[in-house]
Amino acid sequence: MKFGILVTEGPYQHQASDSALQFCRAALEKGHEVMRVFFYNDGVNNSTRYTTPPQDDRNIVNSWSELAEKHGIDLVVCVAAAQRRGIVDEGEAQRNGKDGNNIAEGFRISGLGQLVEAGIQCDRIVTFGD
Amino acid sequence: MKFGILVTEGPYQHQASDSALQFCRAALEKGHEVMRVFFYNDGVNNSTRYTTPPQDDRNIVNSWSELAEKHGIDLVVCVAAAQRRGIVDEGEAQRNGKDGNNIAEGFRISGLGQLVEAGIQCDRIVTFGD
Amino acid sequence: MTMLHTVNKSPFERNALDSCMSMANKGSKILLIEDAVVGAVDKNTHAEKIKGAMSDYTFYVLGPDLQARGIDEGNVIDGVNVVDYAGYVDLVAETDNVQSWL
Amino acid sequence: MTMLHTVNKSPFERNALDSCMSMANKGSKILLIEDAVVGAVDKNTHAEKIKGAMSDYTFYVLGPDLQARGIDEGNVIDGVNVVDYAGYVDLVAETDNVQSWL
Amino acid sequence: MAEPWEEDEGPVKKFMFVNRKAPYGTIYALESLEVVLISAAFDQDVSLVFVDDGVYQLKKGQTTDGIGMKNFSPTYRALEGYDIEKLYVSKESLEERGLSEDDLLVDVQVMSKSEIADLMDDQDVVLSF
Amino acid sequence: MAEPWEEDEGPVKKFMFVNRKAPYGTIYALESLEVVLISAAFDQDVSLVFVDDGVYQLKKGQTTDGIGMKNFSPTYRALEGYDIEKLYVSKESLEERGLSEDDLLVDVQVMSKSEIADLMDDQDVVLSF
Repeated sequence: MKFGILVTEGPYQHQASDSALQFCRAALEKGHEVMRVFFYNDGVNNSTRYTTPPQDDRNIVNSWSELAEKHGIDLVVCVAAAQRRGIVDEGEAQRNGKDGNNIAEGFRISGLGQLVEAGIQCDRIVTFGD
Repeated sequence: MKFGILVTEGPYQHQASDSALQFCRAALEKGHEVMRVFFYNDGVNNSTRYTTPPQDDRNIVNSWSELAEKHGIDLVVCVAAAQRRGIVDEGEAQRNGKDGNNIAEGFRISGLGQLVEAGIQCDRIVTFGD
Repeated sequence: MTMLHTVNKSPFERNALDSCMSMANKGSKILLIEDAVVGAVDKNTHAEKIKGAMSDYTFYVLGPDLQARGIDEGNVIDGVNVVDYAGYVDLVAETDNVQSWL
Repeated sequence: MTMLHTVNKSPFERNALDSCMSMANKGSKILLIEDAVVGAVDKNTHAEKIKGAMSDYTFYVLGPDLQARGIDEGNVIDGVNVVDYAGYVDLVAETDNVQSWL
Repeated sequence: MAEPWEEDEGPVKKFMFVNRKAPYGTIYALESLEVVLISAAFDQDVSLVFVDDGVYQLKKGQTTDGIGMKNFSPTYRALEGYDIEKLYVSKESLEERGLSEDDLLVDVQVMSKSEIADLMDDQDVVLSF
Repeated sequence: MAEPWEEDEGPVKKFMFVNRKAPYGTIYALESLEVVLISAAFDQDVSLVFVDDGVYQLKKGQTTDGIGMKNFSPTYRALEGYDIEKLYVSKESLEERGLSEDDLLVDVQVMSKSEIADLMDDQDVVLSF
């Protein structure tokens, strides 16, 4: 079965990202496909490579990057939500006059259409939030 | 009277930052002092200069920077919370091997002791959060 | 000592107002801000809770937050005082301490 | 069609479970995850709500979230099914749609 | 000929947006609306449900100057222009808040939660903000 | 001689931390604890209150392997070493959840909400997470 995942909260503050990661891992283990994880609202904060969690804690951003690479998952960060929260890639930095970017490996910034498209193409959309 | 302010949520997702800003402005207008605003939990996300809100919307990060400059308010971002969420200044970037930093004008990263110190030195601590 | 308690969550959504009222001493001031202002409307199913507690507490509600949610001051429970941000600051200054029920 | 409804908030703190149960059709499955698992404990003051709705819904609770909060499976309401993340995936796959009550 | 949304298969799916939060206290109402507008561009069969404090999103007379935020409520009036006309509001949620249909800034269908439940069961995608 | 916290003026203030949320679903419990530990280093008069779902922060037997998060509950046992010994738990909150003092992993004072209210009224700084 083809899953789409929607994450609407940032890492650490709420369990949403952790639950979403565990759900994805379990789905993949069962042979399902995770087509796309869409990061919306504060969920866009899952995609910054500037995080440095304590050494004895999980690294949520890296977990997403690794999962995506291993299983070919499309990690999409909503551009409008990202602009409000300060998540930028190279192109966004250039367009908005920022002197750097902070997006992590495996994430891409795109429009809300990618969420609707996931809704159309996937068998299920599962939301994790506050 | 000397106020200390604690903000525990990021900008935009919750009204906390907006309420805190309005409260600070009203307090300053009445002749009170705002000694320090301490950003904790997701509140640290108030301090990234990478945000680009829509042109017809308020710019919360800039509002903090301007208020701080005008009234000499100490804007302190908790280092441990910032590390979890990807807020870095030059020093933090160097220490944690990041290739850039995203902290906005007028904010500084420091320890939780700054919150306790504000509690000791201020007449009131007012918290804004979720 | 007199305390100011602020509540920022709708009583329809969360237990913050209930929790506040179960731990605020008589004579305390309770200010409703942000989404909590919907609790200050008369004729809603939570209004009795506030009306019944008016002998114990003085209630305030933040006007700008009422207006944002399209709530007319005329629909606020009688005896609940509407204040602006300046009034909010005064409440913090004139009480001895403030607790935010988040 | 059979729906899966997930609730992730404690019934002591928020109205999410109430709201879910007021809009979930009979025959729906309801899965408690994250902080909502505290609602699955027998002997708590919200337990009757779930017990009374067992003829309408099948209830599930996420084991890893119970364990994290130190809740022994033996204290879960009789008839509420404990599942792991794999079971969560199965519930999503075997129902026709899923709604998260956030 | 069947309307697209009456087909079992095909590119048109039934999307329902469930709005349960008051506006301004959190951004969910605004960012939910942004998804709704995009979904219209995809010609999907879109429904909006307003329950619990979500009914305040449609309240007339929102004035946000005092909180320094943008009043986005006029956008609900623009939905019709995007062919989004299925707006459902919970009767119980209105009543609990002392509100009636006259308090709302757009035309909606007021229905009971059990009617909303039937609609929800009939969707392909339910998104809740 | 008066104890430092009995003075009206001076560097020692009464700090109360009010913990109302279950652990792990949100980070508030953990990050509240981090402030508590720092406040100890400042030799303040620190009290911790656990009410509502906050009582679950002290529940015995927390096992977090299954959710991939760190179990931070042992830190509550370390508080004594930092001279933080004023841990108050709401009797009502325990009872509503079917819990008793035996379910908690540290020694606490169980008291009624009205007793906690009196303590709260007597603080200089109340921080709620």
